[in-house]
Formats: sequence, structure tokens, C-alpha cells
Amino acid sequence: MTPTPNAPAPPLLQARGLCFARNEEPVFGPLDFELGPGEALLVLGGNGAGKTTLLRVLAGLLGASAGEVFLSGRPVDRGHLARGSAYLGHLPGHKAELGALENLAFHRALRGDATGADLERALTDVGLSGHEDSPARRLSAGQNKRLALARLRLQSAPLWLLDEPYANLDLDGIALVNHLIQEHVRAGGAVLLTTHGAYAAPPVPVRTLTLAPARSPA
Amino acid sequence: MTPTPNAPAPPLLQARGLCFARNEEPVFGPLDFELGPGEALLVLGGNGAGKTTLLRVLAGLLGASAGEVFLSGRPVDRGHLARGSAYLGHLPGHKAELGALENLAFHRALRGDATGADLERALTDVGLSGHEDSPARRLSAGQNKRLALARLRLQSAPLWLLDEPYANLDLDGIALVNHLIQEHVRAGGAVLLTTHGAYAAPPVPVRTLTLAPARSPA
Amino acid sequence: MSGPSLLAAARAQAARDLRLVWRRRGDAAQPLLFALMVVALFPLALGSDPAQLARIAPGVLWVAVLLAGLLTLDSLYRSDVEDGSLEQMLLAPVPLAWLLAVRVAVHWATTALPLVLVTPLLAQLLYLPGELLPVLMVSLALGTPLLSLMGAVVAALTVGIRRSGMLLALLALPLFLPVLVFGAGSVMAAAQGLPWSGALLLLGAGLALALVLAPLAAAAAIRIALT
Amino acid sequence: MSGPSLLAAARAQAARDLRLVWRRRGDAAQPLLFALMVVALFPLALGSDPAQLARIAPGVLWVAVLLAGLLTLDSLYRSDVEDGSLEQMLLAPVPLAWLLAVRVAVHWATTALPLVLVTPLLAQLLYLPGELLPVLMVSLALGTPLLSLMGAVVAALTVGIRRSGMLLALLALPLFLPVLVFGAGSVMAAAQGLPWSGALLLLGAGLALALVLAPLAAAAAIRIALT
Amino acid sequence: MNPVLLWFHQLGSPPTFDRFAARWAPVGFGLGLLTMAIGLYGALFVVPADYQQGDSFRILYIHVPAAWMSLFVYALMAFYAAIALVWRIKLCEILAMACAPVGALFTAVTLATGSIWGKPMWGTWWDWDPRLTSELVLLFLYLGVIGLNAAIEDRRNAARAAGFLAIVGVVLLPVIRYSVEWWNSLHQGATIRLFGESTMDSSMTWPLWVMVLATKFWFAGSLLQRARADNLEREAGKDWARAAAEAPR
Amino acid sequence: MSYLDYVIGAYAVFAAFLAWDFVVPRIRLARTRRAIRLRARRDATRSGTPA
Ligand code: HEM
Ligand SMILES: Nc1ncnc2c1ncn2[C@@H]1O[C@H](COP(=O)(O)OP(=O)(O)OP(=O)(O)O)[C@@H](O)[C@H]1O
Ligand SMILES: Nc1ncnc2c1ncn2[C@@H]1O[C@H](COP(=O)(O)OP(=O)(O)OP(=O)(O)O)[C@@H](O)[C@H]1O
Ligand SMILES: [Mg+2]
Ligand SMILES: [Mg+2]
Repeated sequence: MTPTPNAPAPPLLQARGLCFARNEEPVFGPLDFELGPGEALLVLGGNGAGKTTLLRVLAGLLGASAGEVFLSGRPVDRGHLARGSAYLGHLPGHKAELGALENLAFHRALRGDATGADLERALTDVGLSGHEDSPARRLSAGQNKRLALARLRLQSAPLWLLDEPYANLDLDGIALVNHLIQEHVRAGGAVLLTTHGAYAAPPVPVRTLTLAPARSPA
Repeated sequence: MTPTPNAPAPPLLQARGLCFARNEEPVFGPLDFELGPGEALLVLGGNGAGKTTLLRVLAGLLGASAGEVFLSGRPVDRGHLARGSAYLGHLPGHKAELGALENLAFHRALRGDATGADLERALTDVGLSGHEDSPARRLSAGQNKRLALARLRLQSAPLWLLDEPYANLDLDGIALVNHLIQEHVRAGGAVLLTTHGAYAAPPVPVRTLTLAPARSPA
Repeated sequence: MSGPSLLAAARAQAARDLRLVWRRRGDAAQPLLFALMVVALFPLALGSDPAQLARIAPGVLWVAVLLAGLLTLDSLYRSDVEDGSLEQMLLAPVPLAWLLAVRVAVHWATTALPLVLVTPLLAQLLYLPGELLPVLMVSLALGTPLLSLMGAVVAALTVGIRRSGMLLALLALPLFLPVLVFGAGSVMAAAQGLPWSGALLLLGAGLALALVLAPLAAAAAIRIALT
Repeated sequence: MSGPSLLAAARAQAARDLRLVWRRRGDAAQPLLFALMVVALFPLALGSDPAQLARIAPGVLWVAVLLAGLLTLDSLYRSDVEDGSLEQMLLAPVPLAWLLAVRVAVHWATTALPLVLVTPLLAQLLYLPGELLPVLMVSLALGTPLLSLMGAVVAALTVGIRRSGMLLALLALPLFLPVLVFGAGSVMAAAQGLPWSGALLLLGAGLALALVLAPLAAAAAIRIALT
Repeated sequence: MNPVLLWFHQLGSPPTFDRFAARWAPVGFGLGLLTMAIGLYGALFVVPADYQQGDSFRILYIHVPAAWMSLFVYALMAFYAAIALVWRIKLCEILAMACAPVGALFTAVTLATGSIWGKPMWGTWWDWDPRLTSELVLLFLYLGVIGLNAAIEDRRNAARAAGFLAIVGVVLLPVIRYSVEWWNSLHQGATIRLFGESTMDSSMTWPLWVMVLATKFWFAGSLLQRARADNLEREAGKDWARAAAEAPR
Repeated sequence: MSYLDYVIGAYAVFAAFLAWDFVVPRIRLARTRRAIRLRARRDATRSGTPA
């Protein structure tokens, strides 16, 4: 994660002719886009446009039906995608029975991050100080989202994939997400996030990618 | 549902000293508020403030720990609350396997509404025309919300309790909700809705009720 | 706001439940297949001596039916809890107990009744003597609705719990024991040439009682469990 | 980004899973109680003639253990699917098969092992002759891990399905049958004074094979099921 | 208001109950241990060995009191649960749920001592006799109540749901007992005569009565102790709980 | 024919169960009290130095 903002760096993420189809029905058409370090890409689209699907493809959770993805200029497969990015989906991704701190500690051990990051600091940064030992079950929807954000920050991946990061959050929480994105982008990372247009964009250099609305079903 | 906007009608809904506690921990304090015909009450509060809980108490799904609720001036119990209001919660309330029209038809039969309302019109009104026979499973999150809104309109209850009606909806959908609320309120109904403040209020006479944020847990 | 007649509500509920079963008809066959498998396990586990199998056949058949019934209990309310339909049932202007009675009836007709109907086949697999088959069929016809009704009460208590599968089985099993004892016992008695109608009469009496009380108890339990 | 050592990841995963079991320790006792109940059903359904019970005891015990194992399969991945932990496991920089192997080991140790340990008690309830107990214990010690491993593959296939309880049982049963046949068969053979070590050797060979292949197969199945 | 309810209401305020339990639980345990010591001395050293059963009948002095307690506690649990459901008295919910583990304990003691006794007497650890079977079912009912109570998140709901189950159980226990009796009389010719005891000499019965008393005392102590812990846990956020936790016990 | 082993076994089981019954609620009570005290202390420090 050493950014080289001066040299003409290859885009962190690049997609060429990316398609995804479910049961032969295309979900999103051939997409071409790129995302450099220090940038955010806002994926827009109405309900059912395929935003979540796109993010899951980029995270390596789904395989694309056609097209290629490049990370830092190199074409990559699903496994590499999974390793090169940090994904925040609709599901919390942590255990309801474990405390906030225990959950973070497990994720650090699993990813083997040697950053030695201070877990308690991470919790404080997302506004969860005082909840270190509360089982996630007792946290409200918004607080669960904050815990997931704390996990994201520990992952030290240059590319963040955020699916509706603002959902469930109150105004404070929305400001927090924008702050985190700003920090990450300043440090040379890149962020790809979805929203259906009801919220403002984060205060960083932003490109947008609009997905066509879903066709009417059979 | 014959409004008497000129006479000093008793408030449709009135709460006095309403409290709810879970495991001895108060969720919301003693609340006093009233809501007349033709009004909307916006319940504000951050994550975990108790908005959902308040609505479930008013819908008769939870019993209050203390305090009284009056409907049209008469004190009522849980059963009457359930009958006097239409509740739209986080869960869709219809079956994923049944078609949109089938779901509506069942709910009409269960409630015995003799309004003879045109179900297909109701679907068209919420923007689901063309989806009459799609099983709800195939509808996107936003479209499921629209189906629930269609059910709500069929219920002909004077009091609507809407829990985060804007969630999951794109900008079109938000406009639809505001339109429905406006119509209902014009016809002399009353609406109680929650939001955590990220959205605008509907274009009708609005009171607000702010719930204090939840205290920090154990 | 005119309330619906009880009959109309029941008809709507039954029609919907049946249609749902039809849409998921793959699931409807599962208790049947499960019972078939359990019955098939025994000759494999015990060796296939026909005389011995015939001796234990009534018990094994009853246990298979009981376990299959146990495993479908969870589906009685689960999907309705998850998609909020149960909330809407609570808010409907019809007594909850009445809707639940319809629900249990449909559940029995779609999970247990097919099982009763294929019993002759299962009995064949275990070499049950032909003259015992009528007694077995009657005992199942009386016993399985009783199991469904009692199961509905217990399942209602666990409605608020997310992962309740095995807990439900544990809560229901002790209550199912008397049904098993009378049901299997009547066939065993018939096998030994003893009088067997007493047990069946008791099952019938229990069924009559449960038909009245169980829906009420289940409705009370759901209200408790969902607060 | 330094990857973690396999061992460190396994330790973290095992510690977390054990801690979760401990937090829900009420659930952990359930397979045990369930097996106990099934064992109790049989004397009630079949009559309590000790000689007859002793004859069918190995089969009944094996069936009870198998059914209990079947019913816990659903919990192997269910909660991880629902809260998104499985997604995070897929995205972790450690082979999924390795994490799954740890998961299955913990699952076996917390659900099946206690069952094996109380087998002497259960055997007592069915009057299993004392000299057969060691054979039964060995057959269970070899057979239950095999069941867990094969079950993990089948459960992985149904990971994407929401209400999979009984479907899972139906898919798993055919795979479990050979284990039952060899496991219960070895005890039956011992009861009749026949050589019984062959069946156990086969079980052992199967276990060795499954230890290597099952985690890989389960990982592949999960990738397929979650698309 | 009827006197029972009145009593519960007076005692019902959590801080009052905490003080009450803190005072009387040790008394229950203490009296229990004292009477138990007397009873056990009588049972083990005073009463002479039986000419027929040798020393093994001495198990009776724990087996029978425990068996009686297992039934008594269940009835009491259902009683508390019924009051809790009808009048929504919180203290009764707590007491009902505190009964369950103690009852399960006595049931387990009955089963364990019974089968230990069965080995020398009948030559087998277990027999599918009606009394034994229904005792086993009773254990399952207790475990079901405990499990359901533990599985529901909200404490009050949990207690009410589990209490409901306990009441259903109390209705069905006699049925279960009766059914097993019917089934057994059908299949078993010569049942082992469990309870056709020769009338015992009074010199042999007094330790039994002392032990019966001792288990009652012990139960009272244990019930209060458990209820106190539960009460404090539920009220953890309240000021009185803080004061109680800071105070030396 | 004294069956002394069985008697000792039965009484040992009895004693073990009673000991368990005595200890468990005591531990639970102590743990609850400790949790309450901890929470009170944390609340005190938080209101003293707002984060
Ligand atoms: C696992 C084995 C056993 C269990 C579960 C068991 C259970 C019970 C129960 C539930 C009772 C109270 C019944 C009532 O008062 O209605 C009881 C009483 C009694 N048991 Fe056992 N028992 C077992 C073994 C034995 C054995 C082996 C003996 C002696 C040979 C024995 C002797 C007695 C006596 C003398 C009483 C009191 C008599 C009476 O109240 O009528 N029990 N037992
Ligand atoms: N698991 C699935 N199986 C079948 N179809 C699916 C599945 N998930 C999504 N779809 C369909 O794929 C299309 C795209 O869905 P997707 O979730 O990507 O939309 P989205 O843009 O994220 O919408 P939203 O704003 O509601 O989150 C939709 O039409 C949806 O119905
Ligand atoms: N089923 C439940 N069991 C226990 N606690 C609950 C339950 N539901 C909600 N709570 C708690 O009650 C409090 C109020 O919750 P509620 O859902 O009413 O909040 P809300 O205002 O709707 O928040 P949100 O904006 O996240 O929807 C929260 O602290 C929450 O943790
Ligand atoms: Mg989406
Ligand atoms: Mg809410």
C-alpha cells in the first residue's frame, strides 16, 4: 500500500467487457471501467439493476460470464480478486454471539495481518468504544454496520468494495463512512461503492457508473 | 373513514405515559403524543432508539409496560389496536412463492374487506403492473416493498403505522410513498412513520416525535 | 370495516396454504421419503430375518412416523415467522386459534395423511402380518392428527427462536410418548391376540380433546413467544 | 499483505468455533438428549422384553447415533451462511478446504464425541451384552467421524438453500447407509460370534480416505452452491 | 386480593426479595446440612443391616427423599408458572425457573441412586418399568423447560414460555405414567415388585423422615439462591443492584 | 453380601450432585455482582472523561 501518486500508475482495477448472466438472462451488460488509486467509483442504479451482483463478481464471490478484470494492470482470476480486495456486503460477516473485540481479533488472525493494529483503537474510530465486549447480537443494525467497517479498515487491502455502505446508518454513521472513504482514498486506496441515489457521494474524486434498470420479468 | 375536518374531532390516536421495557431495561421512556385525522407523525431517532419497538406496541404486536393508548378517544387494549390500524414492518408479510395478485387476494379475504377494491388497479398504482403473476420471490427488495404498500391501501384502516417505509426504495419509490401518504391523509386518515432522519418528510402536515438515543449497553 | 365470516377466512387460509404446499410440492414428499428411509434402515442395521422384523414391525413403523412428524413440525410456522405473515395473522380480525386450526389441518393433510396412505407399502417391507394392517392403519389415522395438534402447541412455544430444530424435537418427544405407547401398543396387543380397542378408544378421546384445546393453547403460546 | 500460516489460521478458526459452541452450550447437549430419547422410544414401541431388546440393540443404537448426526448437519454451515461469515471465509487468504477441515473436526468433537462417550449408558438401557460394548465403541469411534465428513460434503451442497432441513437428511442418508451397514454389521457379527474386524477395517479405510478428500469436496461444493 | 397473591406482592419488589433471599438462603442450606448430617448418621450407622438386602437398602434414605422431591418440585414449578402466567407476577416467573434446575437435579439423583440400587437388587441397572420410565420422562420435561428458558432472549418471555411448557407437562405427566403402566401390564408378566416393601420398623424409618425434611430445607436454600442470582441478573442496570453488588455480602 | 460399594457409590453421587447444586448458583451470583461492579466503574470513568 505504498502509493505512487506522481508516476502514471496503472489503474488499480480495470474491467473490460465484463458481463454476468443468471440463467442465460444478462444481469448487467458488458461493462468497461477503470479505477485508479485515490479514486472512488459510485455504482448507481435502481432496485434490481445489478449493483450487488457486480460487486460480488469483483470480490471474486461470483464468476463473470464474460470479460476480464485486471488488478494493477495484471489480469486476475477469482482467487486473486478475493485476495486483492476487501468486501463489505449486506450481511454483517461476524458472529452474533461473540463480542465486538473477539470478532475483530478472529478476523485479524484469519487474515494473518501483521499490522499489529490496535483493535481497541479501531473500535473507537468507528464509534463503538464502550461496546468492546457486547455480543454483536446486542448491537443495533447500525452498530453492526460500524463493526463491519472496523473490520474493513484492518484488512489493509488497497481496493474496497462497499455494497450500500450507508444503509441502516443514521446521519452520524453516514458521516463516518464518508470519513473512512476519504482517509482510505487519501492513502492511495480505491473504493467502489453502490447506492441507489438517495444519498450524497463521499467528498473525494468520484467517477460514476450507471447500471441500466432491470427489464420487466417474465 | 368519513373525516369531519371541521368539528373538533377527538384525536385518532393518543398515547399517555406510554413505556416499553425489555429485560427491565427501558427501551423508550414515558411518551405522550396525539395524532389527529389528516396528520402525519414522524418518529425520529438514531439507530436503536426504539422506533420500531414503538410502532409494534401501537400495532398491538407488543404489550406496553405502562401507559395507555386511546383510539378516537376510547382507551383500547392490544386486540383493538391490531384491528384499528394497518402496520407495515420490516418484513414483507406476504409469501415468496405466491404471485403478487394471489398475495393481495388472500389478504383481502382474510380481512373480509367488502370494499370490492380492484386488486389489479392497486398493483398498477404502486408501479407493479406487469408483475401480477410474478412470485414475490422474483421481485427485488424495492418491488417487495411496493407490494406491501399495495396491501396497506386495501386495508381501509384510518391509522397507518409505517416502519421505515422508504428503506430499500429508489427515488421513484420514495416519491410513491409520499404520494400514498398524501392521499391517505387527505382522505382523513392519519400516518405514523419512522425514519432515522436521512430522508425528507412527506408533503403533509407533520408533527415530529424524537426518541432519545439508546443508552450504552452492559 | 366489516369483519369476515369465520368460514370465509378459513377458506382463504386453507386455499393459500394448500397452494403454497403445491408450489413447494418437492418438500411435501419429504416426510414420506424420510419414513421410508428409516424403515429401510432397520433391515440393514438388524439383519433381515423376516420373523424378527415382523415382530418389531409395528414399533418401527410407529417410530418412523413419529420421527417424520417431529421433523416437519419446524415448518409449521417457520416461514410465516420469517416473512412476517404470522404478524399479519395476529393482526387479522379473526381469532388466531381459528386460523391455527386451519393451518394444522392442512399441515396434517399434506404431511401425515400421505404417510398413512403408504403405510401398507411400508408394512410390507417389514413383513407385518396382513391381519394387523387394519389395526395399524386405524391407530395411525387416530394418532397422527393428535401428534400434529400437540406438536403445534410446542412449535408455537419455539416460534421466537431462530435455530430451534432440535430443541423442538426435545420438547415434543415427551409429549408424544403416550401416543406412541397407545398407538404401537394397540398393534402389539392385536399381534398377541389381546384386546386392542381400548387403546384406540383412548387415542380417539385424546384426539377429540386436542381438537378443541390444542388450537387455543397454540394461539396462547404464540402470543407468549412473540410477546 | 502477509498471509497467515496455515496453523495460525486453523488455531484461530478452532478457537472461535469452540468459543461459539461454549456460548451456545445448551445446544451442544441436544444431539445427546435426542439420541437418548430415540433409544427410549424403542422399548416403549416394541415392548420391554430384555432378550429381544438386546438382540436389536446394536442396530437401534447405530440408528439413533446416525439420526442425531443427521439432524446436527444443518448447523454445520447454517449460521455462517446467514451472517455472512462464510463469504468472509471464502475471501480469506487460506484455502477454504483447510478451514472446513477444522470446522468439521470441531463439529465432530462437540456433537458426535459426547455421543460416543455416553454410548455405554445407552447400551445399558437396551441391555446390550457387555462383551459387545468394545466392538460397538470402536465401530462408533471410526464411523461417526466418517459420517461427519461425508455429511459436511452434502451439507455444503445445500448451503444455498434456505429451508434445507429435510432435504439435507434425504441427500445424506444414502451416503450414510454403507457406514451404518458396516458399523452395525460389525457388532451384529460379533454378537453371533462371527469375525467382525473386517467391517471395522473397511470403516477405517473409508475414514482415512474421507479425511483427505471430504474437505476438498466440501470446499468445491460450497463454491458451486454459492455460485 | 387473596393472601397468596398479597404475599407475593409484598415480597415481589426485587430489592426486597434480594434482601430476603440473602438472609434466608444460607439458613436453608444450613438447616439442610444439619438435618442431613443427623439423617445420614442414622441411616449409615444406627440402622442395622437388613438380613435380606445387606447394606444396600441404605440407598433408600437418599433415593426416596430425592424421588419425592422430584415430583414435589415439578408441582411447585407448575404452580408458580400458573401464577406467573395469570397475574404476571415477576417474582413467580423467577421462582418457577429457579425450580427447574433443582428439580432436574433431584430427578437425576433418583435415577442414579435407583439404578445403583437396581444392580444388586434386580441384577440390572435399568428396567423399563412404568415408574422408572416416567421418571426418565420427567427428567426430559425438566430439561425441556430449562432449554426453552435458555433459548429465548427476552428473560420475561422466556420464563413465560417455559412456564407454559411446564403446565402442559403437568397435565400430561399422569397420562404418560398411566400409558406406560398400561403398556407394561400388557407386555410384562412378572413385574419386579418395587414397592411391595415389608412394612419397615419405625427404628428404620426415622432417618428417612429426617432426610425428607433435610431435602426440603436444602431445596428452599437452593431455590432462594438461584432466584436471587436470576433476580440480580435481570435487574443489573438498576441502582439498587449496584448498591447490592458494592455491598459486602 | 454387604453391597457396600453400591452404597458408597450412591452416597457419593448424591454428595456430588448437592455440591454442584451449591456451587453453581453461588458462582453465577458472584459473576453477576462482578459484572455489575465493572459496569458501574466503566460508567464512572466514562462520565468522568467523556470520549
Ligand atoms: C433407576 C431406577 C429407579 C428409579 C428411576 C426409581 C424411581 C422412584 C420414584 C419416582 C419413586 C417415588 C414414587 C412415588 O412415590 O410415587 C420411588 C420410590 C421408591 N423406590 Fe425407586 N426407583 C428406582 C429403583 C429402585 C430400586 C432398585 C429400589 C429397591 C429395590 C427402589 C425402591 C424404592 C422405594 C422403597 C420407594 C418408596 C416407596 C413408595 O413411595 O411407595 N427404587 N422410586
Ligand atoms: N440469488 C439470486 N437468484 C436469482 N436472481 C437473483 C439473485 N440475486 C439477485 N437476483 C436478480 O438479479 C438482479 C440484480 O440483482 P442485484 O441484487 O444485483 O440488484 P441491486 O442493484 O443490488 O438492487 P438493490 O438496489 O435492490 O440492492 C435482480 O433482478 C434480482 O432479482
Ligand atoms: N427482539 C429484540 N430483543 C432484544 N432487544 C431488542 C430486540 N429488538 C430490538 N431490541 C433492542 O431494543 C432497542 C430498540 O430497538 P428498535 O428496533 O426499536 O430500534 P430502532 O429505533 O427501530 O432502530 P433502527 O434505526 O436500527 O431500526 C435497541 O437497543 C435494540 O438493540
Ligand atoms: Mg443490492
Ligand atoms: Mg427499526
